Amino acid sequence: MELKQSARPNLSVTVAGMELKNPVMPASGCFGWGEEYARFFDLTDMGALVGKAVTPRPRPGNAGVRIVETPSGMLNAIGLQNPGPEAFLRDVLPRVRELGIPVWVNVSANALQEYVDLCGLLSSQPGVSAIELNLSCPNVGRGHAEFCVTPEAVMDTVSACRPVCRTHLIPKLSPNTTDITALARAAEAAGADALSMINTFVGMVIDIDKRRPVLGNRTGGMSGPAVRPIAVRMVYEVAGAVSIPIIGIGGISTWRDALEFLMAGATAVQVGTASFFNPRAIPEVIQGLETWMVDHGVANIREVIGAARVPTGG
Amino acid sequence: MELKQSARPNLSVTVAGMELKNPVMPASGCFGWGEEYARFFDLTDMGALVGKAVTPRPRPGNAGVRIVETPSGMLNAIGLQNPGPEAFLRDVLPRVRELGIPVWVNVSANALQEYVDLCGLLSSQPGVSAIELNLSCPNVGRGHAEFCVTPEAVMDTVSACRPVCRTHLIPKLSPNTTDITALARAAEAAGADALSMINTFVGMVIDIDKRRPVLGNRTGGMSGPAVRPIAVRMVYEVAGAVSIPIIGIGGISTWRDALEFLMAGATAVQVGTASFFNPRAIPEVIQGLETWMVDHGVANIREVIGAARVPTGG
Amino acid sequence: MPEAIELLHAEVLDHHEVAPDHWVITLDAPEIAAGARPGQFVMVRGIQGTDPLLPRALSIYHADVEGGCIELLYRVVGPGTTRLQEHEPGRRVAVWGPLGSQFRLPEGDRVVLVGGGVGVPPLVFWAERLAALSVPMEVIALIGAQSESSLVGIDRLRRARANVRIATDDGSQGRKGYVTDLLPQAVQSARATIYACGPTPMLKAVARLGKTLETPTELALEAPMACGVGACLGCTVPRREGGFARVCTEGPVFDRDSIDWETL
Amino acid sequence: MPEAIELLHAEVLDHHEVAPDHWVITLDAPEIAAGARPGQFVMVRGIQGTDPLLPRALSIYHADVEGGCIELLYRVVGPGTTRLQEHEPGRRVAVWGPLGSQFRLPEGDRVVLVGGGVGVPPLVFWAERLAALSVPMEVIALIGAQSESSLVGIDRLRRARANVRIATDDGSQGRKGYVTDLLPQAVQSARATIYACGPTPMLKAVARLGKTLETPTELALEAPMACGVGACLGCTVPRREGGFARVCTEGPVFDRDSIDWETL
Ligand SMILES: Cc1cc2nc3c(=O)[nH]c(=O)nc-3n(C[C@H](O)[C@H](O)[C@H](O)COP(=O)(O)OP(=O)(O)OC[C@H]3O[C@@H](n4cnc5c(N)ncnc54)[C@H](O)[C@@H]3O)c2cc1C
Ligand SMILES: Cc1cc2nc3c(=O)[nH]c(=O)nc-3n(C[C@H](O)[C@H](O)[C@H](O)COP(=O)(O)OP(=O)(O)OC[C@H]3O[C@@H](n4cnc5c(N)ncnc54)[C@H](O)[C@@H]3O)c2cc1C
Ligand SMILES: Cc1cc2nc3c(=O)[nH]c(=O)nc-3n(C[C@H](O)[C@H](O)[C@H](O)COP(=O)(O)O)c2cc1C
Ligand SMILES: Cc1cc2nc3c(=O)[nH]c(=O)nc-3n(C[C@H](O)[C@H](O)[C@H](O)COP(=O)(O)O)c2cc1C
Ligand code: FES
Ligand code: FES
Repeated sequence: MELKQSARPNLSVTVAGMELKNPVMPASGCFGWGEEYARFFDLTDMGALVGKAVTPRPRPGNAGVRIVETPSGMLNAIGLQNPGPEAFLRDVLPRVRELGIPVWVNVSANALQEYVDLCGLLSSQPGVSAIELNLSCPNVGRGHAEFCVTPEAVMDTVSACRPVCRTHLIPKLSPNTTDITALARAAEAAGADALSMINTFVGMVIDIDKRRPVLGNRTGGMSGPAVRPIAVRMVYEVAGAVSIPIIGIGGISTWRDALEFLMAGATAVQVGTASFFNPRAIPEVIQGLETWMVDHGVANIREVIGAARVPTGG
Repeated sequence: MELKQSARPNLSVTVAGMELKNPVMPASGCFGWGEEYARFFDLTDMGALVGKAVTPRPRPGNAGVRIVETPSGMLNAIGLQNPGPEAFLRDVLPRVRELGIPVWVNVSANALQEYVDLCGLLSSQPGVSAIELNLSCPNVGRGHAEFCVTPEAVMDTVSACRPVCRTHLIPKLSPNTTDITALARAAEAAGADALSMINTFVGMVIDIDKRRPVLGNRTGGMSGPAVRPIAVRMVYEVAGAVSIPIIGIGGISTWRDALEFLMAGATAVQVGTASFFNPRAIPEVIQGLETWMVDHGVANIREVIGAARVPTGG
Repeated sequence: MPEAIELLHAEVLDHHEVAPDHWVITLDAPEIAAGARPGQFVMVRGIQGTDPLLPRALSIYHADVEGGCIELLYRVVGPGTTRLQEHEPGRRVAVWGPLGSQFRLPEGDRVVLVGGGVGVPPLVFWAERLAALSVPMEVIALIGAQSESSLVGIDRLRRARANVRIATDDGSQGRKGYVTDLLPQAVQSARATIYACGPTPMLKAVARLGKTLETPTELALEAPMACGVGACLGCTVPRREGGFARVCTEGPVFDRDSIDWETL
Repeated sequence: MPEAIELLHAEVLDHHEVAPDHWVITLDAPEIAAGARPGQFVMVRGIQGTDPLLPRALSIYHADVEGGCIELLYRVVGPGTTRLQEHEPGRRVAVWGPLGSQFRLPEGDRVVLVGGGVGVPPLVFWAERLAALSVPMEVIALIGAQSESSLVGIDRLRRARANVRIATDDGSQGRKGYVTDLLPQAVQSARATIYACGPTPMLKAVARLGKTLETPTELALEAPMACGVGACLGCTVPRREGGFARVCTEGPVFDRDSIDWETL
């Protein structure tokens, strides 16, 4: 294992024309708008900032227990607590723009028109580099139905948002589906610039003493290392089905995990739950990738994207 | 916490007319045909014996790496290694019949007619108490397609097997689907006596040094504690959608886990991966349930089935 | 720039059992010790493995600024605390803090501490810091436990010159019954301030009594936490004015009137 | 009735580092010690938590029948061995065994042991048992390691009167190169039997040489394992006659000719 040269390796990637200085960013809802983690590291070290979901109106979030730990994972039923678009534009955006790294805004809604309106409003704001369209939110009522777990629904929503979206449009897919490649192809056909995948799995923990579900909302979204192998498989499958870039998400907590997603075909990755149990997870992933590249003589991170993909039939 | 009485609690349950002395049995493929675990405990303590899959013809199984550990779980790509129906009937069935507990035979195939033929053959053998129809096997080729992840396919397969099946017919559902209640309803409508759920999630681990998937088969089935919250949620949902009994499966390793599934609405449970990391997992689950019942004055285990179910809208 | 939080892989300097299943762990954490205020907590986690996954919140029991170490007192109740207990001296744990709000100085000259179970640690730290103040203060500590064997921190409270009164569920020490039964008398005829920490039902009772007795009351709450730093929004409790407050950030110490106790 | 396997929560009696990252753990396990045969292994797992989930296979390094304990020698390479290493004396681990096949007695009067890396432990146990036989036997042990610092078990081999020859990758001790380079000379002009354990590439080379030298050869294989007892079918290797053999049950010790080395 000879070091090719000791020059700093190039970690930059391009996601749908957007240049990121490295492929690592936080996952929506797992990093606030960065203010808490600014106390642990320099936010400008990240490839981009992805904030928590903005919904058409302010949402107080769910009552009762909102999180519960599971084996190597957790369930959350936060209920998209957020102050709404006005407060976001007034209090948050001006501050995070100042960071000088791309800012992605995650948009969640309950109805098609709401997605369209919100997308139109937020995508035209200077400082918003991309709209991440949260097509999956199991925690906002309507029984267990999710907004977009069928290709038709994904197609409709992305098609409707595309014309009004003045910036990059990145649908975020739900894994609670039979064939994730069908959702991905629908999103691509509807004009998506990239895909974020995956969101959380719907899960439940029962309190055997109280004889009822632990979470106030009964079910919650499962995230964390436990789900990583399913997420890697989905990224691997989708990388073979579409040609737009993929942002890999699900259980990434170390640089090794990030490499798995990149080698499966992701162009960038998001770190979610890991920030909760290691507030420095994101900078450690970035640093770890860089060290690995130096140790393995990899000059450009783009070399490893899709490196583990075996030709079909192989 | 007063003990109601010190009489031994009643752990027996009825699954589709079949009386089980307790609701705990091994999951298919995780217990051989019991011979290995007979060295750790008395097999007749179990509610039933569920053996590994029988396929239309002998199968050698997959080449290359077959298992890999994941956070709180594992992937397997065994490839349904089994000696085929003739060897099963000759070498295995006569021995396991002697145990005197119900014997369930798990049946896997690649084509509808194969299911029908095998089901007809095996279900008419004395000593076979139930056919567990494995409608999900991600590890036997044909890319990543699974046999029965749509309600239509489940309906077709169960409908075709029902007339030829001379004993209880228990389809085992795949979790790799958008709406598990739709699969469950299809199976019920087609005449299933009960439902086993769930089988494994399709997952992948990438070896970052070799830059390729660890498993010879690339993908494998994820099982173990990691998947439990998703399995509990699915059982909870299906218990509200069908009226046939459910056998809960997925990450059960302690009596607490088993109680979660029972309270979610399962009538019985299967212990899979846990036997690998604790060979006495099954007897410990049974003993733990009994102790819990004594401690909580629960005379009959049937009292707790569905106990955590909250009326919809609540 | 917001204040930095220290994230350390801190060495375990000492770890011993102080009562059945109750342990005191001492961590080498100078920066945390220096900033620690009574009522605040840290998040602690073993470094290896992903089960248990999440860090656990533990109140600061003692901060030795000069020695550069902090003490935490915890009860082994589940996987997180079981895992922590396995860390023998010489090993390291991930720890970050100090986190959350602190007890505010009392207005009058009498302080009534009300602690139940493992709610005692932050009150001990508070009593020690109050004793170190130049202003003379009467400190009454009402301590509740299931039974004598799970009483912890009593010696330290006494050393901090607190007047300790005990209630146990089984009457094995002190008064048999709830610690809140001792409250009215302790508050009586004085400009007292109540500081409470313990199980939620106890806190509800204290908040109610504090209101009845018209006594300023601060309560340190618990909630399931993922991040401990304000990011996950998992630890919320309902606010009286509507919406939710994060126990890890706006709390754990809340003023009696800021919480909607009925909905909690 | 098949033979029973002991499943114990065994106390760690001793645990010490014998070389950088190489540890010897002694477990109180009388039933396992009594039944243990060279080549066999046990499955070991921490009792708490589900990550790491699966038990790890470790060869029996020494079985003290009278003392009722077994020793395992392992290298810390990943999560399972890291977790094991955390178990200080007095703690317990889940352990079951003895498992798998054993080395069979040699036919001639010379025994050549070939061990690489952490393949040495079962060979040490075998050398000790061979030394205890009434039949005099010439035992040559060819031991390979990356460098001097990761050589383990050498003293024990010498104590068992083995003639130890060493090869290291970096030449820091013994011959520089592969341990298999030493094999032809050791086998030369004698009715020898080869017993090998180590990394798969080494075993392949030994199997090939054994064939060339027309020498009976037994090889202890490794494979990723879930159950260790034959149930999961996860640990299979291709058989020469077709199909697969389970390393945990038909192995870990296999005859040279039973394995399809090309496909492996
Ligand atoms: C701000 C704060 C300060 C704390 N300070 C201390 C302290 O100084 N000493 C101490 O022993 N404990 C303290 N706790 C509680 C401690 O965090 C929990 O006991 C611990 O998380 C339990 O983890 P576990 O995995 O061992 O048990 P778990 O399996 O997580 O829980 C075991 C039992 O405790 C209950 N439980 C778990 N977490 C909490 C929680 N956060 N609040 C209330 N009940 C819970 C569970 O419902 C269950 O019944 C504090 C909690 C908070 C939020
Ligand atoms: C029958 C048998 C006997 C063994 N005896 C010993 C022994 O006496 N001493 C000892 O130190 N080790 C022994 N091993 C190997 C030991 O089981 C592995 O080192 C251990 O499982 C690694 O676990 P881990 O979680 O620490 O590392 P992992 O993260 O699981 O593995 C770390 C590295 O080791 C490789 N690896 C993991 N498991 C195996 C395996 N079973 N075979 C080959 N490579 C593997 C991985 O690919 C990875 O590169 C034996 C294995 C078998 C099957
Ligand atoms: C507490 C919490 C809140 C989340 N909120 C959002 C959200 O607002 N919008 C969204 O698209 N995803 C949300 N997610 C999902 C994450 O962005 C991510 O897709 C998922 O957690 C999987 O990644 P991880 O395993 O790294 O956490 C949330 C996840 C958690 C744990
Ligand atoms: C090694 C292995 C082999 C399996 N083989 C089968 C099988 O042959 N037929 C089947 O229906 N399910 C099979 N399964 C799935 C299990 O029966 C079970 O549904 C799944 O593992 C989830 O349960 P668990 O988490 O308790 O293991 C297998 C699982 C494992 C881990
Ligand atoms: S614990 Fe995450 S916001 Fe409070
Ligand atoms: S490890 Fe399970 S069969 Fe060998």
